[in-house]
Amino acid sequence: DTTDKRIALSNNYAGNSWRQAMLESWEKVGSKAVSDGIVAAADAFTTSENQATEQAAQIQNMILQGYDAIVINAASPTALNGAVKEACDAGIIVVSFDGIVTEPCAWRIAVDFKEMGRQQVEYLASRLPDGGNLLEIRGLAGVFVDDEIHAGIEQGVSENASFKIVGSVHGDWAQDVSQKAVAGILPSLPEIVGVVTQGGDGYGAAQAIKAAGRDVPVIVMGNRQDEMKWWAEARDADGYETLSLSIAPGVGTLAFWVAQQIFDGAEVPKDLTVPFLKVTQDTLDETLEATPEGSVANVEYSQADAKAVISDAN
Amino acid sequence: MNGKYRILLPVLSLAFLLAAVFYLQPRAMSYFGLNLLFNLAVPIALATIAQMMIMMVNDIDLSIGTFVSFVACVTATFLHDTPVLGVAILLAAILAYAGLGALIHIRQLPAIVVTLGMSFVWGGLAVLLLPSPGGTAPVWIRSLMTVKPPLVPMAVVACVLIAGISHFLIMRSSTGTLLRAVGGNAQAVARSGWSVAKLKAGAYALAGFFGVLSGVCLVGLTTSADANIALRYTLLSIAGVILGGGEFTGGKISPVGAVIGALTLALAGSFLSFMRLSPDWQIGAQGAILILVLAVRLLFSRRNRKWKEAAQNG
Amino acid sequence: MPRLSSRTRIKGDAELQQATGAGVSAPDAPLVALTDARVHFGAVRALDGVSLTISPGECLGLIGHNGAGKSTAVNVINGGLTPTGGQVRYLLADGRDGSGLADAQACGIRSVFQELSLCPNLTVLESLRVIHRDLTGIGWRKVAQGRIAKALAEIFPGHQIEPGMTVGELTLAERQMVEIAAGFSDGRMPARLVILDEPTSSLDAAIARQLLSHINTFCAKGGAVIFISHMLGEVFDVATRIDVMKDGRIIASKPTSEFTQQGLIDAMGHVAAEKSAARAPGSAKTELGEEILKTPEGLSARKGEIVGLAGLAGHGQAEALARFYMSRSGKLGQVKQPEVAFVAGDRGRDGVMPIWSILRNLTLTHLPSLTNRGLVDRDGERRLAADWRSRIGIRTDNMDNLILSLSGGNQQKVLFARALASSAPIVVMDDPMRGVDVGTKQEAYQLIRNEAAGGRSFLWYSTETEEVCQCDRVFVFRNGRISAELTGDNINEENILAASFEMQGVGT
Amino acid sequence: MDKSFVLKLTDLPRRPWFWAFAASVLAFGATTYLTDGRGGAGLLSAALTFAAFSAIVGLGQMFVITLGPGNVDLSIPATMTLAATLALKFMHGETALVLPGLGVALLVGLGAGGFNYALIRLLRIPPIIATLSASFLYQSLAIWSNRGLRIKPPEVLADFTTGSFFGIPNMTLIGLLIAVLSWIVLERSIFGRWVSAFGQNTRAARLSGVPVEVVRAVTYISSAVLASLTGYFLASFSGGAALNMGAEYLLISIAVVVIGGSSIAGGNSNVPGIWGGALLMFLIVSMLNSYGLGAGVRLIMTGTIIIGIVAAASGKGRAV
Ligand SMILES: Nc1ncnc2c1ncn2[C@@H]1O[C@H](COP(=O)(O)OP(=O)(O)OP(=O)(O)O)[C@@H](O)[C@H]1O
Ligand SMILES: Nc1ncnc2c1ncn2[C@@H]1O[C@H](COP(=O)(O)OP(=O)(O)OP(=O)(O)O)[C@@H](O)[C@H]1O
Ligand SMILES: [Mg+2]
Ligand SMILES: [Mg+2]
Repeated sequence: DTTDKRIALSNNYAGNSWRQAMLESWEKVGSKAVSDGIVAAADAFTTSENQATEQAAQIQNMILQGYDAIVINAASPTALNGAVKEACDAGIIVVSFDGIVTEPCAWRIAVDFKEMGRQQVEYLASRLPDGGNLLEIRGLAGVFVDDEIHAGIEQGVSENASFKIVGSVHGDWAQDVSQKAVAGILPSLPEIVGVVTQGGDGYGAAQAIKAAGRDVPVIVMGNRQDEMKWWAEARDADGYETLSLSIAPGVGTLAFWVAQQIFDGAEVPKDLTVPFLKVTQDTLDETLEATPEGSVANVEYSQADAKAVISDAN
Repeated sequence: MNGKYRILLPVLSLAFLLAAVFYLQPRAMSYFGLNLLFNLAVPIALATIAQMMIMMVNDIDLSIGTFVSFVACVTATFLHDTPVLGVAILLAAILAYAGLGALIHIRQLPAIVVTLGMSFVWGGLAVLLLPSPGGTAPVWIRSLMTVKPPLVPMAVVACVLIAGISHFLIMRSSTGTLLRAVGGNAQAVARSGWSVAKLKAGAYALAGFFGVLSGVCLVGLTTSADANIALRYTLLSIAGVILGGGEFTGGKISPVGAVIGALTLALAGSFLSFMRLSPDWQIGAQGAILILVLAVRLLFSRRNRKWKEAAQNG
Repeated sequence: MPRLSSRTRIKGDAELQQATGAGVSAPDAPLVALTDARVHFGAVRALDGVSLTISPGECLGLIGHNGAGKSTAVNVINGGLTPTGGQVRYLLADGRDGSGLADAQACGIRSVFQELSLCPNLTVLESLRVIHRDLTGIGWRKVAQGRIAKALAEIFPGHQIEPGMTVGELTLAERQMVEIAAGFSDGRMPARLVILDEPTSSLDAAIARQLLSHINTFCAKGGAVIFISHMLGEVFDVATRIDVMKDGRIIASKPTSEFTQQGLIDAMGHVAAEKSAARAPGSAKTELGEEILKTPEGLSARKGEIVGLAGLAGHGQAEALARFYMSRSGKLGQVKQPEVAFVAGDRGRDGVMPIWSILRNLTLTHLPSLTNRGLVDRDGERRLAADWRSRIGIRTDNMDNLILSLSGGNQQKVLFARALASSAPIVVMDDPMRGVDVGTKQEAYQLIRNEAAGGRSFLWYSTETEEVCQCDRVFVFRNGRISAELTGDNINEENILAASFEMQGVGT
Repeated sequence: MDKSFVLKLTDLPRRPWFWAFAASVLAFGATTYLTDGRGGAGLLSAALTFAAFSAIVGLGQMFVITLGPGNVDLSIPATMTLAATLALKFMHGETALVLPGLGVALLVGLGAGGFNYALIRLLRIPPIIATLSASFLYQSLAIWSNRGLRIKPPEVLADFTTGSFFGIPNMTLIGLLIAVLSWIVLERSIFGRWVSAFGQNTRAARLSGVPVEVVRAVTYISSAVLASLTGYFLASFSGGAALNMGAEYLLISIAVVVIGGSSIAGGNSNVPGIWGGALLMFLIVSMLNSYGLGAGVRLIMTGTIIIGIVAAASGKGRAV
């Protein structure tokens, strides 16, 4: 019985559409669970700046507030370990997702970011057997996800020797920053056949490449609605083909149900993996249909989904 | 504002916020609770003292946040793996700070620009050290930060120590008096035969020293580091000095006030957590509470208004 | 009050011409010897071959017009400025010769600068730490407190300054007192030569008197003083020898007894303006127009009237002026037709725009009237500045030079021109003659009288009784309030003093 | 060639803006050197476009910084985001609403600037903290109003912002126009004098009849309005407003002001230098990216170059 359990979401950043979709999914699923009497509370907390120190303080406050479980999307995989340990010591269940924490006492719902990077190159190899030059758009320097996806891309390139990364810029996962960075490096680049990305930056890259008067190469997208819309238009115009992949913001709701299941007495292993959300040429139209304008492709999880994920892992 | 009011106001704001927090969350009123409320304020207090050293000589340091991040990265890597090398790097960083102070004075450079430039440099060095979050806190600092003294929690003891030592150093000692004199009227100090370049280098070195302490303490709390871990400290530290009754020019600073200002800022965050606002407004509320706390100063300055100030403000 | 006549001996002007560089007769070995010192700032020859010596027991009065080079000479003597040519030598306590700032300090040379040089954020006792290098270690505060308290009590008996007070909260006069006391205070190396650059400019008469008598005792005990002032009476009172400077040179150097005041003024190079005939109060009154200002605390003035604010320094005169000024300015509508203009006394704090040229500093207040749709008429601006430069005699070769390259007195003239160039019917002056030389003062008085005759009203706060006595009406302040309003023949030193001190019981 | 011209040439390095432009030219040369001159035109056009955004916000920041120590507008990114979000939401992609949308953006700027000023004036909060706190409020407003959804700009507006006129990007033209206007205001108008007087000695300015509060209000409002304008154009340029769209303009706006040679001590501003600084900030990153340097090295070099330029340009101030 979990009716008296209180669950809190500790979120470190709210400044983009992905995080907003995540908060919305949480709100939807959480408030439903509360009104259904499954849990007593599902409150969301957001720090004003994307900072591990601030999030650590936030977690400490949650301990004081007496939450039974804390679901975390962490600013740093390790810098919160001190606070997470304190929470565990206070008998609190800690479940991390997307930005996971390495502290052993916490559960992790991980996305294989490295695999995400590798699959991009794999896809390009299937599309462009002759290989060619690639442009890489990275995220924010010094952040765990950026490093993981980058490592995956490197691995992909080493597996497919016909590809070569000729340029790399940091787009901070933002369309305007990527657009600027790509516009700055393009003039010095030879012809490129593909752009590997980290999500939230494909549209900006496309804009910059178009502005430079070059043919638009295969840009791997990151599930943003504007990217997919651009892709659909380009497909209708001249049969443009690509792949889009990213983690679904709704994975937060999976973490919510996992926490609930742990209270319910389910045997949950510490490490769970969720697949990332992939949009292909075939699923483009239906995904686009289901995504609100300006938002991100999303799936929300139910209690049943969570049970399935847990039993798969066991 | 004259000397008496300068310290009274921060004390009152802190007391008021503390009362509000205790009211909202009585559990905070314990050894354990106080420690959770304040332990992450210790590195902020140290960074605020560092910023205060710079503001004392009429400059401002926009790089303190990245500097503390850099120190944190060094602490979690070199200081842990090869302590001797780690200590040498940190000493060199303090020397670099001293050098900057001298350079700024001798070449008459605007400190805000030089430190802005340095913020890129420290940030770059941090990214080179730890491209991805990680590292491990040296055991001694971890145990120092988690020590449980009798009666009063470590966080409170540390803050009192920081305030006391820096007060003695800056407000009571003869060297501190000279350093403040540089902020009050550098020309007069030079006329009396002192080398202002040396004094400024000294103030900057002190800033570097407290910045190093801040980074080391931070890693002690978080157990690991990343390149972006303390970026927020730049603005927090400036706000802390001002909240503590310091001013941007004229060498008017108060170390005790600065520590209290840092604590107030940390407490404001907790206060908001305990209010359980909607996530949409959580960020805005941080701004609102800063405005509120600072607006209280008005009551005091009104009462203590002289025409000098009237002329300044019209 | 020092009376000139008691000391003045009438001598022929011819005697003044025998200018010599070195001291007339040095009783002991000189503390400082300046030989042929030259300081050039670009084209400006601030010092153009100055030689002087000063020996124990001497009080050297240094006078000269604004920009004559007095302050520069001080900076050379105290080691702060290395001359571009010539030599400075100090006689160290151990008999050696020395040079440079460190040796100057070791020799016991102390300076009180023209521009205040305390740190406003420090307390009075902490200020001493900046000057006295030996104040270190445990208990330094006690020592510093003892030294400054002793010096203050010795020089300014009856003062109200606590060593724990913050300098920024003291009045201008109190700050000046602290600086002077610090200059004379005990230290590891006792003060042997104290240089005072216009120390009395912001002190009221009574306190200035205390200082003068302290200088006399100090010199009698074997100390040496260099005393710079534009108040010739003071110089005559304390100096044993007077050096007259003009355009970077010493043009006369003789024992005080051999000078006359008129002779000095002539030597300084000004056309001696005869002390203007006293105003006939009766006739002046009739010319005055209707009352154009009245403040809540009781200040009032009529069109064309010169109203003086008197009383001891720091008794609320400056505040009353500022309050009045603030209430009548600052709105956008008052920009083109200002109701009131301001002449600052504390230049650095209230007047000067430090990174601007003389030109821009001068035109600031009047500029809105020289604009067309918000754009500045730059030729008109130049004409205005050129006009005022010649009217008020600003000593510079180019109005595009930085304002800070002017001597203190010339900066003050620029501030005068700034206010008078505007069309404001009321001009507020906060002790505007601070640091202005005698000749210029006479020109300024004339200017003010002409403007008043033209219908402008003046509110004039001055620490000089003699200036206040030139006004049509005088309000005497005590403890922030008006204690007396004097008009006509009632305006005289006795009445002003009576109203300043009444019930205060500190007759000094 | 007369003597005065020669004199002027040798005088150039003493102009505060000279070093920013010189360094920009070097960075441009170094980047195109990599491709043996190919892509020069493309790089120049990209630099001119993106520098325009930095230049416009930089001009606003410059007005504020000229007011003297402690004056800086930290709310620029949030104001950009809020203005862009509200304007794009209002226009909802409809061509007819392009101009009213601009009006909405400008109103947001007016409101934000006015609010910033009110905090500074009425509550006496130091500007750095007032604008920082206000920026949190604007950020919340932007989140609340649109929850981070990216709405597309009207087609015409998108085309205009990405288009060019006789080979010069439209954004560059707008940026230059605003720069020229700012130059006239600062160098030739009475308001410019007042801003400079305020920055040097506020008290003395007040006592000389300068309406200091009007000056301060107008300055903070201009900064916010220019930020809103930039937000409006930038969102249209990059295909929609995002919650984090202004983030990088915080440091950039300050950096271009100081690299451009404006004295941070206040009272001395420098319009041409803003464009120099803006071009440099773009070209440095392009150059370092093109040479394939990692993020760490890139940051270190950016910092070193900023310090280097300021050190080179420093010297005793000249009379103005
Ligand atoms: N730093 C400087 N740069 C350029 N010129 C200077 C500088 N300092 C002084 N001068 C010039 O040197 C000359 C002498 O100045 P100084 O301050 O010594 O005059 P003074 O006799 O003390 O005048 P006052 O009575 O007005 O104080 C003046 O013409 C002044 O303009
Ligand atoms: N012949 C003269 N021509 C012009 N002005 C003169 C002449 N003689 C003296 N003065 C001015 O008159 C004033 C007399 O100075 P002094 O300080 O001796 O007067 P005082 O009444 O004793 O002043 P205080 O009350 O400040 O001691 C000075 O301001 C001096 O500049
Ligand atoms: Mg002088
Ligand atoms: Mg006198």
